[in-house]
Amino acid sequence: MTAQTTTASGAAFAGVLQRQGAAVVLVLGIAAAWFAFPHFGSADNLRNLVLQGSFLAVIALGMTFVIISGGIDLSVGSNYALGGVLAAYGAQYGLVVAILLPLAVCSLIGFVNGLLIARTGMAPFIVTLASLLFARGLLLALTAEGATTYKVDPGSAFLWLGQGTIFGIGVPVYLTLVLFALGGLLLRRTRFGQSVFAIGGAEQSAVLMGLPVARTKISLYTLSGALAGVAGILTAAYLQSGVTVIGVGTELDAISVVVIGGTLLTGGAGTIIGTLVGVLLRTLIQNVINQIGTLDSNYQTVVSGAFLLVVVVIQRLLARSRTR
Amino acid sequence: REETPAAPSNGGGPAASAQSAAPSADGCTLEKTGYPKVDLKTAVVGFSQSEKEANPFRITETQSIRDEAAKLGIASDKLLVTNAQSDLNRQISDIKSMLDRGAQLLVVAPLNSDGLQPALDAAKAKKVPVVTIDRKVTSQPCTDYLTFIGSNFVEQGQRAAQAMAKATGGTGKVAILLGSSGNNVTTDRTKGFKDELAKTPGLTVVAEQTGEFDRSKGQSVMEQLIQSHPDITAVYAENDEMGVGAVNALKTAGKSPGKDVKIVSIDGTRNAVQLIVDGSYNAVIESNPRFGPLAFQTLQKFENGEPIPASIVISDDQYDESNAAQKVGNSYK
Amino acid sequence: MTATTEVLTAPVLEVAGVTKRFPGTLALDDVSFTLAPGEVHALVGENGAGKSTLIKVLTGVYQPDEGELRHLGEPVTFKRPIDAQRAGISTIYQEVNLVPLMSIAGNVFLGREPRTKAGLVDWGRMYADARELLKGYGIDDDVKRPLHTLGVGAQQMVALARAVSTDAKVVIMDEPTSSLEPREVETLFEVLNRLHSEGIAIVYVSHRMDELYRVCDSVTVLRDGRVVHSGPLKPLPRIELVSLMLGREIRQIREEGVTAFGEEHDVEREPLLKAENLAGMRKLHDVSVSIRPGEVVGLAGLLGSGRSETARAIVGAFPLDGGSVLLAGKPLKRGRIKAAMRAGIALLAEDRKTDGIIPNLSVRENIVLAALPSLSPFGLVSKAKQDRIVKIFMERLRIKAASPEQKVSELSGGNQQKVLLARWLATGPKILLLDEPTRGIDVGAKAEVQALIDELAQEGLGVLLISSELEELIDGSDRVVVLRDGSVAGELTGDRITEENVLTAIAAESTGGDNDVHRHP
Amino acid sequence: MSTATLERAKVTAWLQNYGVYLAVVVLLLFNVAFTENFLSAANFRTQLVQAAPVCIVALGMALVIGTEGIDLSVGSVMAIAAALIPLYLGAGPLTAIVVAVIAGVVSGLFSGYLVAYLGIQPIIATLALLVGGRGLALVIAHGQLVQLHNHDFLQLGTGDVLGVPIMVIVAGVLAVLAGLVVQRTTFGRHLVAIGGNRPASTLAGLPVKRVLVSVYVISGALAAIAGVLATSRLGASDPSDVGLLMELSAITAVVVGGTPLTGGRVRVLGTVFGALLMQLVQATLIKHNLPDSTAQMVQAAIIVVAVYVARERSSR
Ligand SMILES: Nc1ncnc2c1ncn2[C@@H]1O[C@H](COP(=O)(O)OP(=O)(O)OP(=O)(O)O)[C@@H](O)[C@H]1O
Ligand SMILES: Nc1ncnc2c1ncn2[C@@H]1O[C@H](COP(=O)(O)OP(=O)(O)OP(=O)(O)O)[C@@H](O)[C@H]1O
Ligand SMILES: [Mg+2]
Ligand SMILES: [Mg+2]
Repeated sequence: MTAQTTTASGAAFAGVLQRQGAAVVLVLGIAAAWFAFPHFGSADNLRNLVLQGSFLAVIALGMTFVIISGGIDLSVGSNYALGGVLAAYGAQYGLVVAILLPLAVCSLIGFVNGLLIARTGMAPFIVTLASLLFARGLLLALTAEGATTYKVDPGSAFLWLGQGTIFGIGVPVYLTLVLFALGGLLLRRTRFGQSVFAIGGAEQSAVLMGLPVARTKISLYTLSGALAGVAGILTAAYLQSGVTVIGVGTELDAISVVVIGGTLLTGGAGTIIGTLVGVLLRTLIQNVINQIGTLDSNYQTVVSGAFLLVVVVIQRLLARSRTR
Repeated sequence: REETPAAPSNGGGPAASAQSAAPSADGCTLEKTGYPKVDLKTAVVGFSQSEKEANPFRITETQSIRDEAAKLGIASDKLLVTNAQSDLNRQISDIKSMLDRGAQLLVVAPLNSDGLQPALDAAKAKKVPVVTIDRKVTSQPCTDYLTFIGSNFVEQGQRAAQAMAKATGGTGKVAILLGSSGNNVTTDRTKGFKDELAKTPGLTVVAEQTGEFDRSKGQSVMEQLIQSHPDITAVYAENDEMGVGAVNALKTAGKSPGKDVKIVSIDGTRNAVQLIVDGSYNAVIESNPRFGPLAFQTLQKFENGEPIPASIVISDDQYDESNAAQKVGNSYK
Repeated sequence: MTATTEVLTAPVLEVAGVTKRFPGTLALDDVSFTLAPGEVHALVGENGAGKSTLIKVLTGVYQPDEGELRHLGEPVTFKRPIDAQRAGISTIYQEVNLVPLMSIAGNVFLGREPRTKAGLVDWGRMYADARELLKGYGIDDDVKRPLHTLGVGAQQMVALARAVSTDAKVVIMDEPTSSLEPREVETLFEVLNRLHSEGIAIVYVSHRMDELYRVCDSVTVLRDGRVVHSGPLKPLPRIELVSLMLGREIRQIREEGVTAFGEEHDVEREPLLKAENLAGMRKLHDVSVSIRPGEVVGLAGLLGSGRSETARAIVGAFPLDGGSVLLAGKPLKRGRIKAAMRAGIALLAEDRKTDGIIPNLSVRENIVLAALPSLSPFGLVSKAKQDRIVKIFMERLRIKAASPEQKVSELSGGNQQKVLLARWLATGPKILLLDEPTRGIDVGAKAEVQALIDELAQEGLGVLLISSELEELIDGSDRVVVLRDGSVAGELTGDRITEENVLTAIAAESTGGDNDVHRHP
Repeated sequence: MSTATLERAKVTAWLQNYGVYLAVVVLLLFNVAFTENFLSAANFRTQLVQAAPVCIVALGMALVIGTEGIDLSVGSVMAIAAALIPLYLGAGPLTAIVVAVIAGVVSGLFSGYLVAYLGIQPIIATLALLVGGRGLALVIAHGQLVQLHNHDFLQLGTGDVLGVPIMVIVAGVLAVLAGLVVQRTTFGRHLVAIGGNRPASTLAGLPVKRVLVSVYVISGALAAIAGVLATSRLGASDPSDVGLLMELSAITAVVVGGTPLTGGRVRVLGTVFGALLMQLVQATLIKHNLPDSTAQMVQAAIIVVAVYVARERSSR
């Protein structure tokens, strides 16, 4: 009996490691950085770290839902940039427009993604690749081929969303946490969330079990679009302007943090909290690279690539040892 | 993709540190800002680079900062260097992180003219002067940042148009190879060029397509344009790389660049200037990336209490048939 | 079950003159079918007769090309499965259709999770309800575990529990027993009884005659997409039913017992394959099996006793911690499926959907897949050689397909099974491991497959037969090895192979907790 | 009525199979009618030469996608190949090319190993190389573009044989080879089987891991070849820009060409035409001098329409 319990707890431990592999790496990484770099643990640095991560986190939240459903959304980067431009543009007409305009447009793009994917059976990869182009094209059209940058009036209340702080910590961080909490609730505690898992796990079965597959997919991509829009709004408020050059390649960042967080790209399994950990890990790595300071910028990308690989390989090996 | 098409841009001035600081009566002084005085020799200096050092401009720029710091005797652990890998949020975070690590003076090569406000605010809060190089930010000089050192992109475009008028003799059909969309450098160089070109009625723009500051894209686009507009007699490329790409395309199509089709571009890289010498190129408006000496000089003056003008615009050099052979050594690679 | 009393109410479900075409196939041809309230209605026919297609028309998966669907007398169109479910029609499809990565409880309540007042999913209640519900189906595993950790049979029970617990007025079951154990079948019948007494109408598809006569009131026979008979079942002699299904004269159908196995084989030689002390992954503890050339060895056991794992372990598809497999005295390298295959061992896996067919590929390509290297000199595919093989096996196994180029996923379940059997026979194996080879195969074809097994054994092949149908196992095997909880619990030879003996060996000492093997700590 | 639905099914099936070819023809006709100076040998030559690298990469991508995988690393592999060329050009063009292709093979081995033996999902395994690979190329090249002067090497990109550009010949030969591999070899049939159902293929005794690794190796090698050709055409090794976003172009070509991302099917000719279609679209947009914004939106629309027509019901 005792022998059994030990193996049982051993297996459970391996299970925790696998599911929380990224979290373990994160904790170890933070600890190491804390000791190695004198400035790492400073309040300013930590504040900076979480604030920087919050924009990507919001995008990755939507991506998590999409990936759990077995899909992928490549349009988030462009959509994010578009959201930022629209928010800055809308800020001329007041706070409400600054928030609702980008939300509406980005959600609409997500909605169309979802519609095409759910109703025509086209592959998400290619549909969202097309809307990546579309959203970027729209952004350029709105800004005279990128020549116009809309500025937010420095006195605008809108700026608080990006630049305000509560207890010294940036407003975007709080908003991100709130969104993640809601996201967790949505994924774990609603029928919608259960449908998402079911669609990702076995779409055909989900159809036969009478789940509203098409509707769920459409909602998912709309959600992802909307969250990219939210990230755009926060960024516009943070940067005080609708910067046209952001968001290039952000979709790949979002996908990698979601995967680092332990969500299966094949769908059917994943966690919101894992994504948060993934975002923090990525930010941590960038911060550490800065702290080291001597790394040639070309080496930095080699290191990021290698790091991504190491985390994924470790996770994979842990997962294997668990099923053994 | 984190490799945004490199935008070897701007900045400028003839080689080394020659400058023509626009003199200004009441510049920004240490007193005015109320910043503490620091000694450049012992201070912690931060340099935030915007993009990977993967093109001549960025390589030379970063190297120039490092070299000058070494020359001034700044210890290597006192010079903090970060690279934002073309990610604006990351550049803000980089700057904040350097401030956090005790940077007392900052040199920033902004990724974009807009959007660095949070980083500048952080520097202001810590009373750290910021010199922006190569690209101007749209914030308030002296309050948000100390000064901008670099060239005027609009003016570069204008001068390219003048060079074009000279090379073509004032008549011709012009194709423009634009830089990356959404980039301020592209916007300014296009605006300057077109406005100035309007003064020469004989020159008309027949096509403008983006070559994304990239040689191979420039080449591909040019190949297409040669087919659809065989009457093109001049090409304005918004950086040298695209210009060189256009030369390749023209050669492959059996035309002789520099003669049948005139080529003018901006940057001043060795490859382009050498092509002028070889006779396949017509003019290059220079953008000099060697900001190191000037940046540190400016900071030194500021700490000395001297007034610093809001922007230090460098009079760009220019290469054409008349001087390329002598000056090719000034170009950078 | 007693025949329903004449009720004057409208039929719960009715199709009139339904036609359904697929490219190259007329799957349903002017089919009419009526389901009276409270009756258990058998739907029978050969493989590919159109049973599953009819069911999918009833449940909104397919739209009929012609004809009408009526629910309680009212014409309806079910655009999607959910429409049918809303109308109180609940279905268990032929292939298990659940979400493997999701918890057992999650699967049972998917789409109708119990909610708290705040509208959030109430996990506590859901787990409790699921536990309670599943007890009635013989599943007392931890309902929080992912579904895929259950065996196929148990998954089928979960699907059943799900279907029945939806307050359905009609329950449709497409071959529910094909992956069930005798004991589970009993559980299923208990459930059926209960539903019946509650006045719920049931459509029941099965190829097992005994079951049909046990549970069904009426029958509709489909042949080649057409209804050839419809009426009460009990008055219809079994032989006549078979004759209706196959479309052959009664005379032609020899009624020689339920299976087509012949006499015992010559089994005196040395074992060709010896698997010794196999152990691994808490599923197998100590299993030793040997197979002689020309011998059919039956593997008996309860669900989860490790039969499939034993077969998989022999070919190297199941990770082992201990034990060895010897072929003709030479040890096989562990975990190398290809090596085992090259040595002449073939495994027909249990789950044809996930482990068998390559859905995108044609029937031809599926058949030649495993034999491809031997048919392809220098790695270049020879179509002529393929065609010969394909022709032989399509004829021999009577595979019903529009052409060899038809996608295998478009075949009926039973025909897919035959394609897989053909795949393995085409490799010319010395040892054939058959995990539920006749699952989902119709009576006619089943007899053929059984005769084939017999014939192969005569030719000197060693066969390991795993079957949930005891009759098949008992009639077909020269020797039966009984597994319990991943260990050999007994071995029966010759006359000792009787249903009673096998059941005794299976059940001995399994006083409760025999599902423990399912449980991962 | 039902005959009508059958007719429609036939039309759909026809479009599914021949949609790309039709689209290419339509676009050609459009250009002949509305684009100045379109009908000239030089113009067709330009289009074919420009399409060649994408086409070559897309062939490898199609094989990878056939196994239900994806290879995001192709652009970076091109960059690595480009970075290596100037280092070995001194030893002759052949050596340089061989070294570059070996680098592609090694990258492929690396991704293939991660996918086949460690079971890491293709998109993420190759994403790591996409991120790190270009960095590596830049490290090799010290971030510098290097002008090349070796005449023989430059011939690859600019020369021709019997009036056909060498690049086009290479792409054509590779396409024919790819077609033969897929249709006529056991390797090709194994590949689609693995993409169709991997566990079943494993149980059928197919050399699953070996096939997977080989597929990534082929993709890597083809990407390297494309990198060599692009470098030669440019007359310079430009690791920072060569092959940028190539993964997306190649995937688009493959999918537009009718190969589903769900694996189990490879359409080689479709892929070639997919690459041609995207090339023609771009050419048309440039020749009509549309601004970047419009060009991107039009491309998006064309991709959606082309894939809609060629789609098979699939979930991803
Ligand atoms: N999606 C499809 N596309 C093309 N043909 C199909 C499709 N589904 C079924 N068919 C064909 O329709 C016919 C009837 O198939 P169905 O699955 O209904 O048979 P079944 O009676 O359920 O057989 P089994 O007992 O083997 O399950 C078969 O010939 C089959 O090949
Ligand atoms: N780790 C595993 N990997 C792959 N397949 C597994 C694994 N564990 C169980 N299975 C599969 O689950 C199915 C059912 O296993 P179970 O424990 O019920 O064995 P069984 O005695 O063969 O029972 P039955 O075949 O009657 O369902 C088998 O097909 C088995 O191969
Ligand atoms: Mg069926
Ligand atoms: Mg089994």
